[in-house]
Amino acid sequence: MDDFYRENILDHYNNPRNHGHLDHPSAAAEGVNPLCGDELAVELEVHDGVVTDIRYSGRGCAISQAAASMLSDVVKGKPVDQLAQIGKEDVLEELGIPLSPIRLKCAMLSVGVLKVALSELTGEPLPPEWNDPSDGIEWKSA
Amino acid sequence: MDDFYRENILDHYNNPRNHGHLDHPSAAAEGVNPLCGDELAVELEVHDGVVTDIRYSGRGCAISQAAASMLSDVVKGKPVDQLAQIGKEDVLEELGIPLSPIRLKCAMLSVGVLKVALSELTGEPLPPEWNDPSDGIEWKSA
Amino acid sequence: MAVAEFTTPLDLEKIRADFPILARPVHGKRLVFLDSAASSQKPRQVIETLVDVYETSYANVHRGVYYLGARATERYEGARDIMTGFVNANDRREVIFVREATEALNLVAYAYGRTFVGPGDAIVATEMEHHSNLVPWQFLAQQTGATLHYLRLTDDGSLDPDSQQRLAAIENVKLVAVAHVSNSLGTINDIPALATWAHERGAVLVVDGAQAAPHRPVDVQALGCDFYALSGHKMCGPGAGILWGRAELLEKMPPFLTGGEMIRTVSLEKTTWNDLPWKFEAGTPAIAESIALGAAAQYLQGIGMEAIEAHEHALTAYAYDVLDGISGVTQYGPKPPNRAGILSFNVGKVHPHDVAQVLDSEGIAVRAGHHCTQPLMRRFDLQATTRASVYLYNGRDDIDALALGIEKVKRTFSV
Amino acid sequence: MAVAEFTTPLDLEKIRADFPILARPVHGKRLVFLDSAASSQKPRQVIETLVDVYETSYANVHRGVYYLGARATERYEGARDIMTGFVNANDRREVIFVREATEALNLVAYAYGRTFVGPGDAIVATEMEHHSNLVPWQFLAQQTGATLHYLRLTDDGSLDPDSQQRLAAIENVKLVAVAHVSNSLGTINDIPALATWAHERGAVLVVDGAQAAPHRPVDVQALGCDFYALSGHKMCGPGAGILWGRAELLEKMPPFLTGGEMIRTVSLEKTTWNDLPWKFEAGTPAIAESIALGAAAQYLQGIGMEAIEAHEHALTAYAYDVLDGISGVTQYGPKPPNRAGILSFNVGKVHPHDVAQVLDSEGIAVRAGHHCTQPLMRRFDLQATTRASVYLYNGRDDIDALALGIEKVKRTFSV
Ligand SMILES: Cc1ncc(COP(=O)(O)O)c(C=O)c1O
Ligand SMILES: Cc1ncc(COP(=O)(O)O)c(C=O)c1O
Repeated sequence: MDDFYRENILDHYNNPRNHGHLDHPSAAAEGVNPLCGDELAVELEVHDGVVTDIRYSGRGCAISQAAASMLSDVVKGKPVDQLAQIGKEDVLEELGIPLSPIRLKCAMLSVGVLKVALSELTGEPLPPEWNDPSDGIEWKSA
Repeated sequence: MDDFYRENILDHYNNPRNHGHLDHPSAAAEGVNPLCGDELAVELEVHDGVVTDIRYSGRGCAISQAAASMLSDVVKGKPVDQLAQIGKEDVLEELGIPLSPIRLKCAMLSVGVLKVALSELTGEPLPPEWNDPSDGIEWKSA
Repeated sequence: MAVAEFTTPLDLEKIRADFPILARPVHGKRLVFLDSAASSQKPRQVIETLVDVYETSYANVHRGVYYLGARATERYEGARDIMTGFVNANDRREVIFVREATEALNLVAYAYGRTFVGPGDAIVATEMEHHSNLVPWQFLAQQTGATLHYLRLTDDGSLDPDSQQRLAAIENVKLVAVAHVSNSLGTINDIPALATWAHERGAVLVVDGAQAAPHRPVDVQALGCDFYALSGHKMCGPGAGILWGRAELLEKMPPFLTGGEMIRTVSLEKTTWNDLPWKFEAGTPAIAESIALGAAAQYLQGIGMEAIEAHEHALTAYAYDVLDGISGVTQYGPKPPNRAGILSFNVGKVHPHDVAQVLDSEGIAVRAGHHCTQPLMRRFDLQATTRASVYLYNGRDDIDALALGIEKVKRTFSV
Repeated sequence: MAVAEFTTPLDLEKIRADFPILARPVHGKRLVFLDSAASSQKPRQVIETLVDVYETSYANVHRGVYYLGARATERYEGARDIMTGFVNANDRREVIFVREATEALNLVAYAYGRTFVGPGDAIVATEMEHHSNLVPWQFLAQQTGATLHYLRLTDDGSLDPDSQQRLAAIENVKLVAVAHVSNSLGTINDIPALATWAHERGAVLVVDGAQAAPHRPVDVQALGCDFYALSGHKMCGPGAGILWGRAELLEKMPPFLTGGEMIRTVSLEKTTWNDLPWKFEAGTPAIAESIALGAAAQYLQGIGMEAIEAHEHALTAYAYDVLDGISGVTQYGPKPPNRAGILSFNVGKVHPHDVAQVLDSEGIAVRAGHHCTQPLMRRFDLQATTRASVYLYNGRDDIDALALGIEKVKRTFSV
C-alpha cells in the first residue's frame, strides 16, 4: 500500500497539465460527485475532427485531479472518433494502482465528464455505462 | 416436564367446580386475553361480608380453566376482606407447576377477573399489579 | 387410508449437522422443531458469517476510504447481488435491505401508498393475510380515505373465484396485496394470475413472500408482481430482509425513512435524494445481518431451492396423511399437493395452547394461536389452531414424533 | 505547547483482548481504528452472545408456548430490561427496539410528528445535526406545512446563545430536535437547558443520542428530554438500537409500522393496538440482535460508563494537543475539556480522502467527508474534514500513530 500515491500521480497532482479554461471551447461538460464533493469541468477545442486543445478545472482529491490531468494528456491531439474507445481501463492503467470502489468514483470523474462533452459534440447518446443512475455522480453538459 | 398437566389440573379441567352462572350475583366481572382468545367471567354472591357462592364461565386452555375452578373453591365461603390477600402465588401454588410467562397469563386470568369483581363490590380501586397496561389483558366489570 | 410415501432429494443427515441447535436436547428429548414458519433455525454457515464479519471485515459501509470500510462495503453490496439473484430481479437497484417483511410492506404502504392512493380509491387484500399484510393497508385506507376490500376464501382456504368476480366491478383499485403462501393454511396463491388481474385494473400487486421465499424458487419477473417482501429470519438468516420493487415504481416514490445515506445533498432548506437502492436505506443498515442474509441465501441455493421445495412437498403430503389418520384431529386448508409445508389442525376440543404444551414436553416445538391471522380464524369460526410447519431440516421422524405427541395429547385430555 | 498528560482508569490491554478484530493486522500494520463514531468494533462477549442465542435459545418471540420460544422471549425482554437501566428509564414500556437511531428518529417524526405538528407550527433543529436528525424534520415540515428553524453555531461549533434568543420569539414550536453530542465536532450540548427551553414553549425535546450513549452515562430522567434515540452498532452491539420515549407521549401516539405483534385485535374492519412497548414493534423484531445489544450494554456497564467517559476525555485532550502541535493541521470544534472524543481536522489543503488514504496505508482507519452533516460543513465553509474518533479500546499509541501518519501525509503532499 505504500506506493498508493506513486510518483506520477503526485507529479500530475502537483503539476497539473492542461489546467484552466479555453476561450472558445467546441464542447464542455461538468460533473459532481456529491458523496465527496469533488467537482470537475472539461472543455474541448475541436478542429477537423481532432481535439486540438483541452482544459480541465475543478477541485477534489489527488486521485480525481491527477486522473484528469493524465487524461487530458491522452486526449490532446487525438481524433474525436478514436476517443469513443477510451474507457475506465485506460484511466486505471495511467494511474497504475488498485482502487477500492469509493476511490474508483474519484478516478472516473474526469473520463465521465469527457464522455458527456463528447456526446454533446457528436450528438451521440452517452454510453450506458456512463449513465448509470446508481453511481451517484451527476453530469451536466455546460 | 412430563407432569405439566398434573392430576389435579386435569381433574379441575374435566370436572370444573362452580361452573356456570348465578341468578342474582352481587358482583361480576369478565376478562379477555386477546393474545390467545381466552375469556373468563366470574360472578359472586355475597351475604354479610362473606362470599356465599361463586360461579365462573368462559373458554380457554386447561390452565386458565383449571385455575378458575381451583380459585372458585378457595374463594367460596371466605370473608370478602380476606380475599384481598389472594394473589398470584396462591394460584401458582394450587396449580403446582412452573409456568413460562406466556402460560402465566393464562393462569392469572381468573384471579385478575376476581380482583375486578371485588373492586366493584368494595369500591376500592384495583390493585396496581392487576392493572398493568402491559400485560395485554382487558378487564371489565359486568 | 394410505399414507403418502415419503422420499426426499435432500441429504437430511448432512443438513441437520449444519444446524447446531438441532443437536441440543429439549427437556431431555431430541428437539423436533416444527415452527419454522414463525422463524427458522440458523445453519453454522450463517452464524460463522456473522462471526467472520465482526472478526475480519467490520466497519460502517459506503463512506470509508480505509481497508475495513471498503471490505465491509464490498461484502454488504455483494449480499445485495446475491439477493438480486435469489429473487431473480433484473437490477440490483431494485433490492432494498430492510429488517423484515413487515418493514418492507410498511415501506410500500407509506412511500407508495401515501403518494398514489387517495380518497375514493380502492385497495384489495384477502381474508387470509397475515396482519403484516393487512394492518398496513387498513391504516393506509384510514389515513387516505381509500376503501379496503377483501377477496374471500372458499371452505378449503383458497381464494374464492366468485369473490374475485364480485370485486371485479370495483373502480379505482390502486393496489392489490396478497400473500404468496398463507402462513396459517399453507395455501399457495396464483401470483401471475393475480398480477394480471391487478394490472388490468391499473393497480400494482404487492406480494407478501414471507412464507414462500424460504421454501421455493422465487422469480419476481416470472411472477409479474410489482413489489415482493421477504424476511431473512424465516430463511436461515438473521434480522434482515428485503423489499424488491420495480425500479420505475421505486424511482417515482418519495423516500420512506430519511436521514444519512439516503441523501444526495442536504442544505438547511432542501434535500435531494440518493439513487436507488440507497434512497430507501436511511441510516446505517444492518451490515453484518444483511451480509449473513446473503450467506443464508447462498446456503439455500447450494442445497437447491427446487430440491427444498420437493422435499417439503413430499413431507407435507406425508404429514397431512398421518394427521388425517389420527381420530379426533381436524385439519384446515387445502389438501396436498396444492399446499405448502404448513399444517394447521385441532385435536378434539383441546385448546391449542394445551396441545402445544403437551408437545413441548416431548421436545416438539409447534405454534398455537391465531398465527397473526385473526380475520382468517374468524372466517373459519376458530379461536386458534395448532400449527406445525416444516423446513429443509425436518424429516419423517419429526412427523412421526408429532403423531406420537398428539396421541399423548389425546390421552392427557381423554380425546 | 504542552501536551496534556494522559492517564486512564481503563485496563486497555484487557479491553483490547476482548476485540478480535484489533488483533488482525491491516496492510501488515497494527490496526489503529479511529472511526468508532461511524460504527464501533464488537467485543467477543457480544459476538458470543449472538452465537449462543442461535445455538441454544433461538425461536420467534412472544407467542411460543414451547421451550425455545419461552427462552428467546425471556432473553429478548431481558435485553429490554438491560436497556431500560442503561438509559435509566423508569419504565420498561418506554424502551422500543429499533434498527438504529435513524429509525428511532423517523418513528418520532412519523408517529408523533404527523399527529401533533401541523400547518403554521414550528420545529426547531440545529445547524450541527447529523442528516438523520435533520432530514426527517425537513420531510415532516414539508408534508405538514410546518416551518423548520435552526439554532445557529458559534465559530467554535457550539450552539449560539444569540441565535437561541432570536428563535425565542417563534410561536407554536411543537418540537425541538438536537444531538446530545455532535458527530462532526464533538460538541456536547446542554440537554437539560434545552429541555427547559423546549418545555417552556410547550414543545417536546427529541435528543439524538447516537454519539453520546456509547460514550457516557445517559440518564433520560435527569436529561429531562422526551425522546432519546441511540444506535447499538456504535456501542459495541449489532444492528439494533432503541428509542426511549415518555410513556404519556408514546401512549397518545398512533403506531408507526403496523403488522403482527403490535396489534391487540384485528378484524377486517378495525384493528386495536397492543400495549407499550409492543405497539411500536411491528413484525418479528431483530431478536438475536436486540439480545446482543443488551450484552453490549452489559459489557460497557461492566467496564463502567464513567470510566469510559473519563478515558475518552483524557485521550481527547491528549489528541487535541498532539494535533495542535503539528504544523499545517487545522482543527475544528470546541477545545477540550468541553468536547467528546471526536477530532475533526484538515492537513494543509490536502483533500481528506487523500489524508485518509495515506493513513490507511499505515493501518489507520479514519473517516473523510462531510460526516452526514452537510449544513454544518457549509457553516464552516468546508467541503470535508478528516475525522478521528476514539473509544474505549483506543489509547495513546493510536494517537501517536495518527500523528506519525499525518507526518507521512505532509511528506507525500509536500505540506
Ligand atoms: C405470511 C406472512 N407475512 C408476513 C409475516 C411477517 O413477517 P415478519 O414478522 O418477519 O415481518 C409473516 C411472519 O409471521 C408471515 O407468515
Ligand atoms: C449524531 C448522529 N446522529 C445519528 C446518526 C445516525 O445513526 P445510524 O446511522 O446508526 O442511524 C449518527 C451516525 O452516524 C450520528 O453520528
